[in-house]
Amino acid sequence: MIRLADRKFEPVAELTKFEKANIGAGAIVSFVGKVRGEADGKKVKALHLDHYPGVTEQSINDIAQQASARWAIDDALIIHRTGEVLAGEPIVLVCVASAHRRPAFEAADFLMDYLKTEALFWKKERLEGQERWIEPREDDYNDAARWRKE
Amino acid sequence: MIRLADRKFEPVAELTKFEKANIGAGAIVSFVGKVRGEADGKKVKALHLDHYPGVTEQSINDIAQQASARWAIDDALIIHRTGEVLAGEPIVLVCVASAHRRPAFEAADFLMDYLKTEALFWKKERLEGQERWIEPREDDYNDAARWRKE
Amino acid sequence: MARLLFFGKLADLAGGRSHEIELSEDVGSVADLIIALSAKDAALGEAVSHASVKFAVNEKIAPAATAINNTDEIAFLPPVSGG
Amino acid sequence: MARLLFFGKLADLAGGRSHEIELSEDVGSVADLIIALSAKDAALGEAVSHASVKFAVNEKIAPAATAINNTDEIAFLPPVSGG
Repeated sequence: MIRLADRKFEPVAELTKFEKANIGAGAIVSFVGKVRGEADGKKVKALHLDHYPGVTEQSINDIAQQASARWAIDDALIIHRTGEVLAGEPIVLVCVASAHRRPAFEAADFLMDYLKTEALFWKKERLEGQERWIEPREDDYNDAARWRKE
Repeated sequence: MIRLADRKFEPVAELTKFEKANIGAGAIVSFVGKVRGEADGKKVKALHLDHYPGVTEQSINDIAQQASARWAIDDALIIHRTGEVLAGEPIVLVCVASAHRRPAFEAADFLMDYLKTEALFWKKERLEGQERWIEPREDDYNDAARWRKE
Repeated sequence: MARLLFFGKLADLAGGRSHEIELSEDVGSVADLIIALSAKDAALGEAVSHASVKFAVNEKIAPAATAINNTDEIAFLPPVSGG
Repeated sequence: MARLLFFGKLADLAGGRSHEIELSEDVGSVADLIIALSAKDAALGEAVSHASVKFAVNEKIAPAATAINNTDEIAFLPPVSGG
């Protein structure tokens, strides 16, 4: 399941539901990404997440389909914030259920790499008295490229 | 933190506490492993986990130390069952908190591979009218070997 | 009227997300539209001309050569950054 | 008395986790102990002789050449399988 959340959500509550829906799975991997309060030594107040309604969901759906085609997973949940996300708040949750641990780990890792570099989001960092649009770092592109090498 | 649990535990409740203790972390990865109700087409009733009190904890501690030395992680939690674990019950929980996602994913993946192949546990599978001791599969050894290649 | 949508830093540059404009007869593709935008606003024109910018026509990612007309929604997408 | 501990499938073979035994004078190492065990119980002896079995002396993993005496705890550890 894919959901864009325009306000704060509770990752652990979502994971609880996901686990209940996948009671027979042998392995569940979750990833929670939160807005860090600091970047390059500067205090971060919030991130603003711009998106393209309808099309952003489709881009995430494409990524989830790729994961399902590539790994033997039972289920995946992706929740991604939009709008204003304060420092300390969750920005993304990825959960993957599978019979075994390796597909669960790999699919979750892949989903995060692709959400960073392929999903239609644009991220503005609000610092003290300053704001700036952020693009993925070189590392993020390299991480995503790992999945194309094989 | 490392804990052996001799009765059923609640992974999500533990993750909730872990998240609260690591409120500033940008990335939290969790892994929950559960006893699958089926193996090789046979119904599994339970796993029995034998361990060496004191020494098993030390073996897990060694693994956690390796992870901390290798990745920039803020915190790690490992909970592992001992004794009789019924089908559907959680057997292991690994949580890793870090500033960034890659060390969190890699450390959690490493911890699971090493818990499978290096921690002092012995696992007996209780099937319908039969029981058998289980050793790691070839895949498990190969997974663990990935971390030595680099 | 065509509807132009700008996202991320391009929305800041364009002075807002959405702009309704009448495409003139010589604007038959996204590439033509970029030339037309550049003539009106050099900074925006340069920004949308950057190789990293992608386009969507009627909610589908599309190359610059894609034909457009006055009923279309054309979106300008700078490099994404989710997660 | 030395204390022998058997884990996993070895506990089943040895008929229990813990066995207190008096080491005879010619048993000076874990390797000697394995020979002594084999003389009493061929199946158990063969099982603990397998290359995959590790040993711990007083809660530390130790090679077969490790010296032991009648105050030690000697553990026999077949291949582990956690998680």
